[in-house]
Amino acid sequence: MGIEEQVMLFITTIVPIFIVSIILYLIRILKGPTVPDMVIAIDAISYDIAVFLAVLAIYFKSPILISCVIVFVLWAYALDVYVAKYLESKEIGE
Amino acid sequence: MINEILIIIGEVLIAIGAICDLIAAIGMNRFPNFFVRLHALTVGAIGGAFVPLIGVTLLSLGAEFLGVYRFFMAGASIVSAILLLFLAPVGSHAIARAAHRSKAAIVYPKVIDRLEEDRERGVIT
Amino acid sequence: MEVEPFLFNIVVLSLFVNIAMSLYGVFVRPSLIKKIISLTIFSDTINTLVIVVGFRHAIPNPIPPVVIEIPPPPQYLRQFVLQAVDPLPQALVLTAIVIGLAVLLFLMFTTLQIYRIYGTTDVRKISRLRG
Amino acid sequence: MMLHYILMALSALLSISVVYLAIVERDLIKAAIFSAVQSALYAFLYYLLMAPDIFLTYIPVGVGLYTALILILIKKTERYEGE
Repeated sequence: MGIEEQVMLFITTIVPIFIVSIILYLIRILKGPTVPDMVIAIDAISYDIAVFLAVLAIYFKSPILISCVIVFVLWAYALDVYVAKYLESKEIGE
Repeated sequence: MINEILIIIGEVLIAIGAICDLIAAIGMNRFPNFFVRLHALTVGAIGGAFVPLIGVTLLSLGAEFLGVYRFFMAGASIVSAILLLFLAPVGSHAIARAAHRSKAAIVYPKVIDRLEEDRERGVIT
Repeated sequence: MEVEPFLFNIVVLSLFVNIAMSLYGVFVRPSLIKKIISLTIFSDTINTLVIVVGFRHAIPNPIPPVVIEIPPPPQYLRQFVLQAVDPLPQALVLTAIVIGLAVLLFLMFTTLQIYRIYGTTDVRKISRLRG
Repeated sequence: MMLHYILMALSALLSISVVYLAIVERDLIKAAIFSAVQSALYAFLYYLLMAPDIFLTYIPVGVGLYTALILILIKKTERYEGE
Protein backbone atom coordinates (compact mmCIF):
# COMPACT_ATOMS: atom_id res chain seq x y z
CA MET A 1 0.00 0.00 0.00
CA GLY A 2 1.49 3.30 -1.09
CA ILE A 3 1.57 6.49 0.93
CA GLU A 4 -1.21 8.07 -1.15
CA GLU A 5 -3.72 5.28 -0.50
CA GLN A 6 -2.85 5.38 3.18
CA VAL A 7 -3.59 9.14 3.40
CA MET A 8 -6.88 8.69 1.49
CA LEU A 9 -7.94 5.85 3.83
CA PHE A 10 -7.10 7.99 6.86
CA ILE A 11 -9.17 10.95 5.60
CA THR A 12 -12.10 8.67 4.74
CA THR A 13 -11.96 7.37 8.31
CA ILE A 14 -11.77 10.82 9.89
CA VAL A 15 -14.62 12.50 7.98
CA PRO A 16 -17.62 11.00 9.93
CA ILE A 17 -16.27 12.42 13.20
CA PHE A 18 -16.37 15.93 11.72
CA ILE A 19 -19.90 15.40 10.38
CA VAL A 20 -21.18 14.18 13.75
CA SER A 21 -19.66 17.15 15.59
CA ILE A 22 -21.11 19.63 13.06
CA ILE A 23 -24.58 18.14 13.59
CA LEU A 24 -24.17 18.31 17.39
CA TYR A 25 -23.19 21.99 17.21
CA LEU A 26 -26.20 22.62 14.95
CA ILE A 27 -28.50 21.06 17.56
CA ARG A 28 -27.21 23.60 20.11
CA ILE A 29 -27.83 26.44 17.64
CA LEU A 30 -31.42 25.29 17.04
CA LYS A 31 -32.14 24.78 20.76
CA GLY A 32 -30.19 27.71 22.24
CA PRO A 33 -32.31 29.50 24.84
CA THR A 34 -30.56 32.90 24.66
CA VAL A 35 -28.76 34.86 21.96
CA PRO A 36 -25.12 34.51 23.28
CA ASP A 37 -25.49 30.70 23.37
CA MET A 38 -26.33 30.68 19.67
CA VAL A 39 -23.45 33.04 18.86
CA ILE A 40 -20.75 30.92 20.54
CA ALA A 41 -22.17 27.81 18.89
CA ILE A 42 -21.81 29.59 15.52
CA ASP A 43 -18.16 30.34 16.39
CA ALA A 44 -17.47 26.71 17.15
CA ILE A 45 -19.21 25.48 13.98
CA SER A 46 -17.23 28.00 11.89
CA TYR A 47 -13.85 26.79 13.16
CA ASP A 48 -14.95 23.18 12.72
CA ILE A 49 -16.02 23.77 9.10
CA ALA A 50 -12.72 25.61 8.42
CA VAL A 51 -10.67 22.57 9.45
CA PHE A 52 -13.03 20.33 7.48
CA LEU A 53 -12.44 22.41 4.33
CA ALA A 54 -8.66 22.10 4.75
CA VAL A 55 -8.91 18.32 5.09
CA LEU A 56 -11.20 18.07 2.05
CA ALA A 57 -8.71 20.07 -0.04
CA ILE A 58 -6.20 17.27 0.52
CA TYR A 59 -8.82 14.65 -0.28
CA PHE A 60 -9.84 16.26 -3.59
CA LYS A 61 -6.14 16.81 -4.58
CA SER A 62 -6.86 20.47 -5.46
CA PRO A 63 -4.43 22.69 -3.53
CA ILE A 64 -5.99 25.93 -4.83
CA LEU A 65 -9.06 25.30 -2.64
CA ILE A 66 -7.08 26.04 0.54
CA SER A 67 -7.51 29.82 0.03
CA CYS A 68 -11.12 29.50 1.24
CA VAL A 69 -9.89 28.64 4.75
CA ILE A 70 -8.17 31.99 5.32
CA VAL A 71 -11.31 33.98 4.46
CA PHE A 72 -13.53 31.74 6.56
CA VAL A 73 -11.31 32.04 9.65
CA LEU A 74 -10.91 35.79 9.14
CA TRP A 75 -14.66 36.53 9.00
CA ALA A 76 -16.00 34.01 11.53
CA TYR A 77 -15.49 36.22 14.55
CA ALA A 78 -17.12 39.34 13.08
CA LEU A 79 -20.58 38.20 14.23
CA ASP A 80 -19.29 38.17 17.83
CA VAL A 81 -18.26 41.79 17.71
CA TYR A 82 -21.53 42.96 16.12
CA VAL A 83 -23.74 41.11 18.62
CA ALA A 84 -21.58 42.29 21.52
CA LYS A 85 -21.94 45.89 20.39
CA TYR A 86 -25.70 45.36 20.11
CA LEU A 87 -26.02 43.83 23.57
CA GLU A 88 -24.13 46.63 25.26
CA SER A 89 -26.84 48.96 23.87
CA LYS A 90 -24.67 51.49 22.15
CA GLU A 91 -24.62 52.59 18.56
CA ILE A 92 -22.72 50.28 16.20
CA GLY A 93 -19.86 52.17 14.64
CA GLU A 94 -19.21 54.97 17.08
CA MET B 1 12.05 8.95 4.49
CA ILE B 2 11.47 12.49 5.75
CA ASN B 3 8.19 12.67 3.82
CA GLU B 4 6.76 9.62 5.59
CA ILE B 5 7.69 11.04 9.00
CA LEU B 6 5.98 14.39 8.18
CA ILE B 7 2.84 12.60 6.95
CA ILE B 8 2.60 10.42 10.06
CA ILE B 9 3.00 13.44 12.41
CA GLY B 10 0.36 15.37 10.42
CA GLU B 11 -2.12 12.49 10.58
CA VAL B 12 -1.67 12.18 14.35
CA LEU B 13 -2.31 15.93 14.81
CA ILE B 14 -5.45 15.82 12.62
CA ALA B 15 -6.77 12.84 14.60
CA ILE B 16 -6.21 14.71 17.89
CA GLY B 17 -8.10 17.70 16.46
CA ALA B 18 -11.06 15.59 15.35
CA ILE B 19 -11.37 13.96 18.78
CA CYS B 20 -11.17 17.39 20.48
CA ASP B 21 -13.96 18.62 18.19
CA LEU B 22 -16.19 15.70 19.16
CA ILE B 23 -15.54 16.30 22.88
CA ALA B 24 -16.29 20.02 22.50
CA ALA B 25 -19.55 19.28 20.65
CA ILE B 26 -20.72 16.88 23.37
CA GLY B 27 -19.82 19.43 26.04
CA MET B 28 -21.65 22.21 24.19
CA ASN B 29 -24.82 20.10 24.39
CA ARG B 30 -24.52 18.96 28.00
CA PHE B 31 -23.29 22.03 29.92
CA PRO B 32 -25.93 23.94 31.90
CA ASN B 33 -25.45 27.65 31.14
CA PHE B 34 -23.65 30.19 28.97
CA PHE B 35 -20.53 30.84 31.05
CA VAL B 36 -19.78 27.11 31.35
CA ARG B 37 -20.24 26.62 27.61
CA LEU B 38 -17.40 29.11 26.99
CA HIS B 39 -14.99 26.40 28.18
CA ALA B 40 -16.29 24.05 25.50
CA LEU B 41 -15.76 26.84 22.94
CA THR B 42 -12.09 27.12 24.02
CA VAL B 43 -11.57 23.38 23.49
CA GLY B 44 -13.22 23.64 20.09
CA ALA B 45 -11.17 26.66 19.00
CA ILE B 46 -7.63 25.78 20.10
CA GLY B 47 -7.66 22.00 20.33
CA GLY B 48 -10.14 21.51 17.54
CA ALA B 49 -8.96 24.05 14.98
CA PHE B 50 -5.41 25.26 15.70
CA VAL B 51 -3.80 21.83 16.16
CA PRO B 52 -5.28 20.16 13.01
CA LEU B 53 -4.36 23.18 10.86
CA ILE B 54 -0.73 22.67 11.91
CA GLY B 55 -1.27 19.00 11.05
CA VAL B 56 -2.53 19.93 7.58
CA THR B 57 0.62 22.06 7.12
CA LEU B 58 2.96 19.16 7.93
CA LEU B 59 0.95 16.65 5.89
CA SER B 60 0.87 18.85 2.79
CA LEU B 61 4.63 19.49 3.08
CA GLY B 62 5.25 15.77 2.91
CA ALA B 63 2.64 14.75 0.33
CA GLU B 64 4.29 14.62 -3.09
CA PHE B 65 1.13 13.58 -4.95
CA LEU B 66 -0.28 17.13 -4.59
CA GLY B 67 2.17 18.63 -7.10
CA VAL B 68 4.23 21.80 -6.80
CA TYR B 69 1.38 23.77 -5.22
CA ARG B 70 1.71 21.87 -1.94
CA PHE B 71 4.03 24.62 -0.66
CA PHE B 72 1.27 27.18 -1.30
CA MET B 73 -1.08 24.94 0.65
CA ALA B 74 1.33 24.69 3.58
CA GLY B 75 1.85 28.45 3.72
CA ALA B 76 -1.85 29.28 3.55
CA SER B 77 -2.80 26.80 6.26
CA ILE B 78 -0.12 27.98 8.69
CA VAL B 79 -1.14 31.62 8.11
CA SER B 80 -4.78 30.74 8.86
CA ALA B 81 -3.70 28.83 11.99
CA ILE B 82 -1.85 31.87 13.36
CA LEU B 83 -4.78 34.15 12.47
CA LEU B 84 -7.13 31.83 14.37
CA LEU B 85 -4.81 31.83 17.37
CA PHE B 86 -5.05 35.63 17.53
CA LEU B 87 -8.70 36.17 16.57
CA ALA B 88 -10.64 33.46 18.42
CA PRO B 89 -10.00 34.80 21.99
CA VAL B 90 -10.98 38.32 20.86
CA GLY B 91 -14.47 37.21 19.83
CA SER B 92 -15.14 35.00 22.83
CA HIS B 93 -13.99 37.70 25.28
CA ALA B 94 -16.14 40.36 23.59
CA ILE B 95 -19.30 38.25 23.70
CA ALA B 96 -18.67 37.14 27.32
CA ARG B 97 -18.18 40.72 28.52
CA ALA B 98 -21.29 41.95 26.72
CA ALA B 99 -23.41 39.08 28.04
CA HIS B 100 -22.33 39.71 31.62
CA ARG B 101 -22.86 43.46 31.47
CA SER B 102 -26.25 43.39 29.76
CA LYS B 103 -27.57 40.36 31.75
CA ALA B 104 -28.64 38.65 28.53
CA ALA B 105 -27.59 35.18 29.73
CA ILE B 106 -29.24 33.62 32.78
CA VAL B 107 -26.81 32.06 35.29
CA TYR B 108 -28.96 29.34 36.79
CA PRO B 109 -26.81 27.07 39.04
CA LYS B 110 -24.96 30.00 40.70
CA VAL B 111 -23.12 30.02 44.04
CA ILE B 112 -21.69 33.54 44.11
CA ASP B 113 -20.89 36.30 41.57
CA ARG B 114 -18.22 38.71 42.86
CA LEU B 115 -18.08 40.78 39.67
CA GLU B 116 -21.75 41.70 39.78
CA GLU B 117 -21.54 42.60 43.48
CA ASP B 118 -18.59 44.88 42.83
CA ARG B 119 -20.42 46.51 39.94
CA GLU B 120 -23.49 47.15 42.09
CA ARG B 121 -21.35 48.76 44.81
CA GLY B 122 -19.66 50.96 42.23
CA VAL B 123 -16.09 49.73 42.82
CA ILE B 124 -15.56 49.01 39.12
CA THR B 125 -17.55 50.16 36.13
CA MET C 1 -23.85 4.58 -10.15
CA GLU C 2 -27.48 4.58 -9.02
CA VAL C 3 -27.04 6.46 -5.76
CA GLU C 4 -25.34 9.61 -7.06
CA PRO C 5 -28.20 11.00 -9.25
CA PHE C 6 -30.53 10.38 -6.30
CA LEU C 7 -28.35 12.44 -3.94
CA PHE C 8 -28.00 15.20 -6.54
CA ASN C 9 -31.80 15.33 -6.92
CA ILE C 10 -32.04 15.72 -3.15
CA VAL C 11 -29.89 18.87 -3.42
CA VAL C 12 -32.09 20.40 -6.15
CA LEU C 13 -35.35 19.55 -4.34
CA SER C 14 -34.03 21.07 -1.10
CA LEU C 15 -33.28 24.31 -2.93
CA PHE C 16 -36.85 24.34 -4.32
CA VAL C 17 -38.23 23.89 -0.79
CA ASN C 18 -36.08 26.82 0.35
CA ILE C 19 -37.46 28.98 -2.47
CA ALA C 20 -41.04 28.11 -1.45
CA MET C 21 -40.44 28.95 2.21
CA SER C 22 -38.72 32.26 1.44
CA LEU C 23 -41.57 33.29 -0.88
CA TYR C 24 -43.98 32.53 1.98
CA GLY C 25 -41.87 34.84 4.16
CA VAL C 26 -41.94 37.65 1.59
CA PHE C 27 -45.70 37.54 0.95
CA VAL C 28 -47.28 36.59 4.29
CA ARG C 29 -45.16 37.76 7.23
CA PRO C 30 -46.19 41.26 8.42
CA SER C 31 -42.84 42.80 9.46
CA LEU C 32 -40.78 44.68 6.90
CA ILE C 33 -37.46 43.45 8.40
CA LYS C 34 -38.62 39.83 8.09
CA LYS C 35 -39.45 40.56 4.45
CA ILE C 36 -35.88 41.79 3.89
CA ILE C 37 -34.37 38.67 5.51
CA SER C 38 -36.59 36.44 3.36
CA LEU C 39 -35.59 38.35 0.23
CA THR C 40 -31.87 37.78 0.91
CA ILE C 41 -32.50 34.05 1.39
CA PHE C 42 -34.47 34.00 -1.88
CA SER C 43 -31.70 35.67 -3.90
CA ASP C 44 -29.04 33.39 -2.41
CA THR C 45 -31.03 30.30 -3.31
CA ILE C 46 -31.47 31.49 -6.89
CA ASN C 47 -27.70 32.06 -7.13
CA THR C 48 -27.09 28.53 -5.87
CA LEU C 49 -29.42 27.12 -8.51
CA VAL C 50 -27.47 28.96 -11.21
CA ILE C 51 -24.21 27.39 -9.96
CA VAL C 52 -25.79 23.92 -9.82
CA VAL C 53 -26.43 24.24 -13.58
CA GLY C 54 -22.67 24.52 -14.20
CA PHE C 55 -21.71 21.46 -12.16
CA ARG C 56 -20.47 18.38 -14.00
CA HIS C 57 -20.11 14.75 -13.07
CA ALA C 58 -16.43 13.85 -13.61
CA ILE C 59 -14.19 10.86 -12.90
CA PRO C 60 -12.58 10.65 -10.32
CA ASN C 61 -13.70 14.06 -9.03
CA PRO C 62 -14.34 17.55 -10.50
CA ILE C 63 -11.67 20.21 -10.06
CA PRO C 64 -12.03 24.04 -9.91
CA PRO C 65 -11.50 25.90 -13.22
CA VAL C 66 -7.98 27.11 -12.44
CA VAL C 67 -4.90 25.98 -14.41
CA ILE C 68 -2.16 25.32 -11.86
CA GLU C 69 0.67 24.14 -14.13
CA ILE C 70 2.51 26.81 -16.13
CA PRO C 71 3.25 26.22 -19.01
CA PRO C 72 0.58 23.47 -19.24
CA PRO C 73 1.64 20.27 -21.06
CA PRO C 74 -0.89 18.78 -23.52
CA GLN C 75 -1.64 15.75 -21.32
CA TYR C 76 -2.54 18.06 -18.41
CA LEU C 77 -4.79 20.18 -20.65
CA ARG C 78 -6.69 17.09 -21.81
CA GLN C 79 -7.23 15.98 -18.21
CA PHE C 80 -8.30 19.54 -17.29
CA VAL C 81 -10.99 19.68 -19.98
CA LEU C 82 -12.30 16.30 -18.86
CA GLN C 83 -12.53 17.25 -15.19
CA ALA C 84 -13.06 21.00 -14.71
CA VAL C 85 -16.48 22.53 -14.01
CA ASP C 86 -18.06 25.28 -16.14
CA PRO C 87 -16.68 28.74 -15.19
CA LEU C 88 -19.34 30.90 -16.91
CA PRO C 89 -22.17 30.65 -14.27
CA GLN C 90 -19.65 31.46 -11.54
CA ALA C 91 -18.71 34.69 -13.32
CA LEU C 92 -22.41 35.64 -13.59
CA VAL C 93 -23.19 34.91 -9.93
CA LEU C 94 -20.20 36.94 -8.75
CA THR C 95 -21.91 40.08 -10.10
CA ALA C 96 -25.33 39.10 -8.76
CA ILE C 97 -24.08 38.82 -5.17
CA VAL C 98 -22.66 42.35 -5.17
CA ILE C 99 -25.83 43.80 -6.73
CA GLY C 100 -27.85 42.01 -4.04
CA LEU C 101 -25.83 43.84 -1.41
CA ALA C 102 -26.64 47.21 -3.03
CA VAL C 103 -30.37 46.35 -3.19
CA LEU C 104 -30.28 45.42 0.50
CA LEU C 105 -28.80 48.84 1.36
CA PHE C 106 -31.55 50.62 -0.59
CA LEU C 107 -34.31 48.58 1.11
CA MET C 108 -32.77 49.27 4.50
CA PHE C 109 -32.80 53.03 3.89
CA THR C 110 -36.45 52.90 2.76
CA THR C 111 -37.50 50.92 5.83
CA LEU C 112 -35.73 53.40 8.08
CA GLN C 113 -37.61 56.33 6.49
CA ILE C 114 -40.94 54.48 6.88
CA TYR C 115 -40.22 53.93 10.56
CA ARG C 116 -39.33 57.59 11.05
CA ILE C 117 -42.55 58.82 9.37
CA TYR C 118 -45.16 56.29 10.58
CA GLY C 119 -43.57 54.95 13.78
CA THR C 120 -44.04 51.27 12.92
CA THR C 121 -42.72 48.57 10.58
CA ASP C 122 -45.91 46.47 10.50
CA VAL C 123 -47.52 46.58 7.05
CA ARG C 124 -51.03 45.98 8.46
CA LYS C 125 -50.77 49.15 10.55
CA ILE C 126 -49.14 51.15 7.75
CA SER C 127 -51.99 50.31 5.34
CA ARG C 128 -54.54 51.44 7.94
CA LEU C 129 -52.95 54.86 8.39
CA ARG C 130 -53.63 57.85 6.13
CA GLY C 131 -51.27 60.48 4.79
CA MET D 1 -16.36 9.99 -5.11
CA MET D 2 -19.49 9.05 -3.18
CA LEU D 3 -18.36 11.33 -0.36
CA HIS D 4 -18.72 14.38 -2.59
CA TYR D 5 -22.44 13.78 -3.21
CA ILE D 6 -23.17 12.69 0.37
CA LEU D 7 -21.75 15.95 1.74
CA MET D 8 -23.72 18.03 -0.79
CA ALA D 9 -27.00 16.33 0.13
CA LEU D 10 -26.28 16.69 3.86
CA SER D 11 -25.51 20.40 3.57
CA ALA D 12 -28.66 21.09 1.55
CA LEU D 13 -30.86 19.11 3.95
CA LEU D 14 -29.47 20.92 7.00
CA SER D 15 -30.13 24.28 5.34
CA ILE D 16 -33.88 23.47 5.13
CA SER D 17 -34.28 23.38 8.92
CA VAL D 18 -32.34 26.61 9.41
CA VAL D 19 -34.35 28.45 6.73
CA TYR D 20 -37.64 27.24 8.27
CA LEU D 21 -36.60 28.56 11.70
CA ALA D 22 -35.42 31.86 10.19
CA ILE D 23 -38.83 32.40 8.57
CA VAL D 24 -41.11 31.48 11.49
CA GLU D 25 -39.05 33.03 14.33
CA ARG D 26 -40.65 36.10 15.96
CA ASP D 27 -37.48 37.47 17.59
CA LEU D 28 -35.74 39.28 14.73
CA ILE D 29 -32.21 38.99 16.17
CA LYS D 30 -32.53 35.22 16.25
CA ALA D 31 -33.82 35.34 12.68
CA ALA D 32 -30.72 37.29 11.60
CA ILE D 33 -28.44 34.75 13.33
CA PHE D 34 -30.24 31.84 11.61
CA SER D 35 -29.69 33.69 8.34
CA ALA D 36 -25.95 33.76 9.11
CA VAL D 37 -25.94 29.98 9.67
CA GLN D 38 -27.75 29.55 6.35
CA SER D 39 -24.99 31.63 4.69
CA ALA D 40 -22.31 29.35 6.18
CA LEU D 41 -24.08 26.20 4.94
CA TYR D 42 -24.57 27.65 1.45
CA ALA D 43 -20.87 28.58 1.38
CA PHE D 44 -20.01 24.97 2.17
CA LEU D 45 -22.27 23.95 -0.74
CA TYR D 46 -20.43 26.38 -3.04
CA TYR D 47 -17.13 24.81 -1.98
CA LEU D 48 -18.40 21.34 -2.87
CA LEU D 49 -19.71 22.63 -6.21
CA MET D 50 -16.06 23.65 -6.94
CA ALA D 51 -16.60 27.43 -7.04
CA PRO D 52 -13.86 28.93 -4.81
CA ASP D 53 -14.25 32.46 -6.22
CA ILE D 54 -17.92 32.55 -5.22
CA PHE D 55 -16.82 31.34 -1.80
CA LEU D 56 -14.33 34.19 -1.46
CA THR D 57 -17.02 36.76 -2.30
CA TYR D 58 -19.95 35.21 -0.47
CA ILE D 59 -18.35 34.78 2.96
CA PRO D 60 -17.69 38.52 3.62
CA VAL D 61 -21.05 39.52 2.14
CA GLY D 62 -23.24 36.78 3.63
CA VAL D 63 -21.73 36.29 7.05
CA GLY D 64 -20.28 39.75 7.61
CA LEU D 65 -22.21 42.52 5.92
CA TYR D 66 -25.79 41.15 5.73
CA THR D 67 -25.86 40.40 9.45
CA ALA D 68 -24.28 43.72 10.38
CA LEU D 69 -26.74 45.74 8.29
CA ILE D 70 -29.78 43.87 9.64
CA LEU D 71 -28.55 44.33 13.22
CA ILE D 72 -28.12 48.10 12.66
CA LEU D 73 -31.67 48.21 11.22
CA ILE D 74 -33.13 46.32 14.21
CA LYS D 75 -31.21 48.62 16.55
CA LYS D 76 -32.80 51.70 14.99
CA THR D 77 -36.35 50.32 14.71
CA GLU D 78 -37.91 47.56 16.84
CA ARG D 79 -36.94 44.06 17.94
CA TYR D 80 -40.10 41.93 17.99
CA GLU D 81 -42.41 41.23 15.07
CA GLY D 82 -46.16 41.73 15.08
CA GLU D 83 -47.12 43.65 18.21
